[in-house]
Amino acid sequence: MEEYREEELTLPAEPMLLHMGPSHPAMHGTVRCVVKLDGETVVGSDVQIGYLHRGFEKECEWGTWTQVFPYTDRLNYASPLLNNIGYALAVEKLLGLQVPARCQYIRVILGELARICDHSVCSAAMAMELGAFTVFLYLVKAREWIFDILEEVTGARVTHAFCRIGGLRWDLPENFADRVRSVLPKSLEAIHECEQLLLRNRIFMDRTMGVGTITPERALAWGWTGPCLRSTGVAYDVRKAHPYLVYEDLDFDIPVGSQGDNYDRFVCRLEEIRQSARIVMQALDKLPDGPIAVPDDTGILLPQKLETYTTIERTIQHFKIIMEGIQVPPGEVYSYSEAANGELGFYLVSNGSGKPWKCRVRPPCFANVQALSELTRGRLLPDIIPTFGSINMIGGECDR
Amino acid sequence: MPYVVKRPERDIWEQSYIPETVRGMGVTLRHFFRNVIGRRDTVTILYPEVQRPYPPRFRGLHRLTQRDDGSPRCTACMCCQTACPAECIHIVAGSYPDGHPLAFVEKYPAEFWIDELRCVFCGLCVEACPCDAIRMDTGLHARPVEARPHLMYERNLLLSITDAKGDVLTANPRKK
Amino acid sequence: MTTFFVVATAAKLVLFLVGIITCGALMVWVERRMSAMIQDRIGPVRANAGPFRLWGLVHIAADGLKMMIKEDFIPRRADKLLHALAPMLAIFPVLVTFAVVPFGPTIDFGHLGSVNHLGPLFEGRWATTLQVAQVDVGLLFVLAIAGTGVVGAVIAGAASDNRYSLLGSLRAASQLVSYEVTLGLSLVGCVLVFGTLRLEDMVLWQHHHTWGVVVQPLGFVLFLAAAIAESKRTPFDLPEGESEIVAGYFVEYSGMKFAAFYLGELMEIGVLACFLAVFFFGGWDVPFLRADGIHLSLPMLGAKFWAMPHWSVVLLQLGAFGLKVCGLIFLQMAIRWTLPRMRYDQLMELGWKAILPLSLANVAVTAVVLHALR
Amino acid sequence: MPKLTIDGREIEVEAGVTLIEAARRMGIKTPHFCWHPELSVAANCRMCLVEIEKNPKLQPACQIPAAEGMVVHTENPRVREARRAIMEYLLLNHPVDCPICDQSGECKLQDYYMLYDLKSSRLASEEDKVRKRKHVPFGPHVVYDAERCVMCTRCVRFCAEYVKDPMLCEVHRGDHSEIDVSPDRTLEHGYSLMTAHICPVGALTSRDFRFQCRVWFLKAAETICPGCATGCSACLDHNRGRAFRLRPRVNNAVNRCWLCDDGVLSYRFHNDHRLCSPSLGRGNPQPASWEDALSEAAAALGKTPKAERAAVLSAERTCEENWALIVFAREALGIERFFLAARPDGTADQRLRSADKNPNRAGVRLMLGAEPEPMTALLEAATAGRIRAVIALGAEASAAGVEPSTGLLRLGTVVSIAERTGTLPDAAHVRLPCGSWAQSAGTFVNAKGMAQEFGRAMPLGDGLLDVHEILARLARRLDLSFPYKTAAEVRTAVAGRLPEAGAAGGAP
Repeated sequence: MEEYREEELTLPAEPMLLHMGPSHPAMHGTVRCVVKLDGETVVGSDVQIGYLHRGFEKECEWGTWTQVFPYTDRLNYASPLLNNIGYALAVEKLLGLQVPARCQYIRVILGELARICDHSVCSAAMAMELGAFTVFLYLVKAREWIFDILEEVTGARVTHAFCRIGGLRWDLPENFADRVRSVLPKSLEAIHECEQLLLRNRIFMDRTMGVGTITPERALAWGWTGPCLRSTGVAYDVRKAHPYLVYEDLDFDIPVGSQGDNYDRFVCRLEEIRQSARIVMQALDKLPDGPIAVPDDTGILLPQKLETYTTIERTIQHFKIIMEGIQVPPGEVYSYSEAANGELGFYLVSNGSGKPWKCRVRPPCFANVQALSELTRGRLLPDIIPTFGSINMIGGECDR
Repeated sequence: MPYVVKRPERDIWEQSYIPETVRGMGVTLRHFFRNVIGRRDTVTILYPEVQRPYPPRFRGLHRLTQRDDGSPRCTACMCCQTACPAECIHIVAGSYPDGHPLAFVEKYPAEFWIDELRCVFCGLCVEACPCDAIRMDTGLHARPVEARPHLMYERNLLLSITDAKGDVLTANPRKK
Repeated sequence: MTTFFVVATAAKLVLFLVGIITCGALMVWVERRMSAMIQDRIGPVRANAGPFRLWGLVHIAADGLKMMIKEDFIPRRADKLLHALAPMLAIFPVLVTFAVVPFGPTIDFGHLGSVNHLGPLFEGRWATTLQVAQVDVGLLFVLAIAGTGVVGAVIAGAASDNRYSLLGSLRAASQLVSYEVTLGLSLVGCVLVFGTLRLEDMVLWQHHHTWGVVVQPLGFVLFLAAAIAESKRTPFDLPEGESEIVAGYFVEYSGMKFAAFYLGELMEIGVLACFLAVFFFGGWDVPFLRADGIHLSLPMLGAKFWAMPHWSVVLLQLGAFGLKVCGLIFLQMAIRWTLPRMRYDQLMELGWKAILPLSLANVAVTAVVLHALR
Repeated sequence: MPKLTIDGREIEVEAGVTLIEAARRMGIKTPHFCWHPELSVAANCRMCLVEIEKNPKLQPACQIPAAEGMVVHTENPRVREARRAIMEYLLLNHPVDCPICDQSGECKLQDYYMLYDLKSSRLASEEDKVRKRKHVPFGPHVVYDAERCVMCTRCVRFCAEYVKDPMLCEVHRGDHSEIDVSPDRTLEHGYSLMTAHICPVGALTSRDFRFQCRVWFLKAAETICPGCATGCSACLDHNRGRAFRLRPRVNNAVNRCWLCDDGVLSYRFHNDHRLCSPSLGRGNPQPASWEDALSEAAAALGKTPKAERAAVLSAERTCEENWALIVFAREALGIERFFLAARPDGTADQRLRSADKNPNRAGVRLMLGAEPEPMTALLEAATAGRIRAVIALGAEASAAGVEPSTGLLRLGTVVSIAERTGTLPDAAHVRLPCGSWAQSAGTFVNAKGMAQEFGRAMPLGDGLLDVHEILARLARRLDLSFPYKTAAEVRTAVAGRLPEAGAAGGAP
């Protein structure tokens, strides 16, 4: 008998190239994944981002410091308030400004509500892509209730443009605390139902456990942050590691994973929702009275409306800020905060004019998405879907 | 303090599919029967028939406020045009002729265009107005129209839009 | 072959065809409404009949109209003949397998009003079974025809000139072929117990003894799983795999061709519900109801008997069958809206490593028990 | 040479230099309203108060001459507090006018409020403010708003000292004081817009510029005023392709820091009566493509015998453009007769205004190396039939005693290169639009013989071409040679023929 080698016995077959995206049901956030398939096994994948690039950084240089806020809304559009806060903190750091306590608490509350929204919608999308459409709608429903509150506070459901440098657009509406106290448990209940539907379901476990696994070392090497990094067991959270606003005064824990797989990422997000709810409740209890913005005499914020209408002094101030923008002293700053996907950094350079001379964003999911290719190599085509979902790529933030 | 999230054991309960499927169906069917019989938990609304009330702060379509005599409160100071990040506002200033009852304010918007299609509804124009002349408290959102020009809102149209309560005036106490 | 036989068969055929196609369309509505109710939504209510909303039922007509006037798109490099043929091949087995479903007892138009004491089966001149075709090897016929369902899916995927379609059809082929085996094997237990391959006789056996689900509980679960896999629905909807391979083998279909796939899938649920009812839930059997009336024999109450005329018995039994089918359709849909989707390799593992051995074991145990009992 | 210390740094200045000037030389900007480097010192605004050591009271920096050993503080808390107080006083009766005031954006009250005050009003009610006259027309070009006036008297001093016509004065006292024109006079002395220009607040505003555009939208570009042969240095303010005003730019050799009314308004040369696309046909011009227009021009010029061709140079256009036409006419078309088109003369005075209203008559002479023939000569030649085809630069052509258009109509071919309508383009068969002076770069030689170079203030609009580009394309169509491809090449060629560059203007 002649000896045959394995290769000679099988039919020669070329790997199939499959373009997933940019318009593909699971490639939300507009991304393209060029997958090389051997059967359904992913031999290699090329994740191509940039379909949502709209020149955020250049746009910022065009507008005044305040005009950047609407743009930041469109970074991570699942949790715009966190971007608002991140940017406001960066400019305030450059200005050397400390906002009043009430403003800090409100920012924490709204930020954590936004985080709940973001984690809900991310988990929802991931579940939907695994075919659990009901879970998607339950989680979106949970988010919807919170959106109602945010709309009442900010005047818009998604594009809030609510933060201002040195303060906020408005104070909280009167019944805010009661609304949150009644809505949050409802949302958590919906989230609990989703957990019942998925967490111990074998199909879900099979699809997510051991899939998209990454070691803490690799995750750190890729520059991962946020829930994705924490799912590998690294308890790095900017809110704990480098506390900002009033996170130091609030009691919360960091959920971490153990395996760094899709399951851990999913569960970490759901756990973080609980922690965020905890933060919100505490902050509501501690919410102090007082101004929500730095005083008018700092010349940072647009002055009180009534005074603007009736006195020349505030009219002048109003005009100067509108005409020239806030006068930020020359210098540069890197400021970072914990956004929904991880560390959201703003690197700002001011040349003393009313506009940012340079505004660079360090979007958390840009670093996270890089690893997608590594996470899916050698896995099956369907594994791309939950892995991509659990990384939570947000095009607006990643492509800027 | 960091804590490690739970990962369920994989024993016969999970591995046999059926108990968890039944439990899941318990959740879904509970919703089903609650919605079919009696208590409706639906969060969606039948939109045009049922309208969700917008909160007072809702940023809707713009309006221009009026003085007591019906003239535009706007003085064409261009602050909103300056503050608008979408560059959707276009104003041409005019001056009241001598002898006009409003000649003391000198200036008014001869043309005032808002391209509601370009608008991003950020509200910066409202904040930028030093006269409380432009507002977004109409409680209206940009509805679909048949042609682009229909959403190019012009001065008189903007002046005629009222706020959610039907008022065309402002909170600006200045009579002048 | 009497004239009556020809007329009766033709009538049954027409009734049945109209019935199942309506049923398929209705199921679109059921599916949408039900998912809406599960997910706290309202569901489709926009198509109205004048002032009447009719719970969104008009949507069926609207959908049909839309499908008909929609562009029938064929990709440039697709095989036009096969592309057109595939939807027909996909819907054909569903329609044909319906033919052997015994959806009611034998009805004798000569004795509609009489109360019969003689036995369950009429052999009169005006009698006919409520089944389109009585096939001696009914079960084998069902399995054989159901087995051809894969052809439509495979051809559709291959003819579309789309890599997603191709992946979908490959998945469909392997999935359907794999579960075909289990589908048959899980029923072998039933065959052993019932001792027949004729579907109407299987129902009769259950009518006289007890329901299949009682004697074959494992067989029921296995058959249900295999059946859902056969109808390519969540959690086994890999050939379509919405979020992975877009729509799988019918990604390049539109208009009525798409409707054929879609309706075929939904009607398949109906067929499977019928078979589930026939094999495991006594078909048209109503507990305690015999051909002459209700025989209630409960241990504490003693035996009681209420006589009923033939027509009412038949009507009750027809109604029972319908109710069972509806219930089983509901069950399948509830599963679909509860579970996530499996992965291709997990599906295969489940099929070959779990369901197949279990069904073999089921056959062996059934055989041993039957032998012991004999 | 006194030596003094300002804010911890030493400086030595010549005797008589005031503290504000000394500080300015060190880069320290002292806030001020009434002080103006070209006007006498009034020291009435008190904004420039500084602390001089060993001096019990704060002193106005604009008035105190630097003295040996002085130690001056311009930014210490005491000074700042004084400035804050001044601002509070100045704003006390100031109307809430920023929305309707043209000055906002370049208003010193706004600047200094942000720098030194930033406090709320302490006035109980707006109704308590002193009411004064508003929008009083002082003259054809200037309106006055007494409520906005800070009584710095810059305008009064300007009229008295520069124009030597003291027609403005202060009236009333205290809170009620305001500026007024002498009875039976109006503010029209040829430099009235300079009063609006030097007004640090919105009290005097230009009627021409009022409400046209908010100043913060304007982009400024350095240029030379095209209004007359003086060639004042100026800044052109423009936005979105439209020019809005000229402002004087400091040039001590020519205009110091002033501009006449006609000069300020000469931005209109850019806006008005522009030709936007090539057009064909005399009397009833039809728009045409550049292709057609150039072909038509080339054909018309080409078919006329060399001896019957002539070129018209323009005193409105730059040396470079004229030079390009001269080269094109001589070398390509073989033209030997050159005529000069120019705007008619106007009034002159002892200050800035020249009678010659053309910015570059001297430059054309230099370029040609000879005196070009006047328009009357062209008209005569045309009537006599000696000249049949003309290629003409510039829009306006006046000729003493003759109506130029009738004469021009006798010409068989007129190809006009101009930025706007006028005598020449109106009589032309082919109109080739070029950029206005603001859209071109080049050199003007003024009446004193100073060559002043200026850059392109505004981008060349759509459908327009530079003159040298038009000529190059024409030459290509005629299969003739034209040596210049870029503006830089023309510039180099011209540079040798120009006198020493005039003292270039400093910052505005």
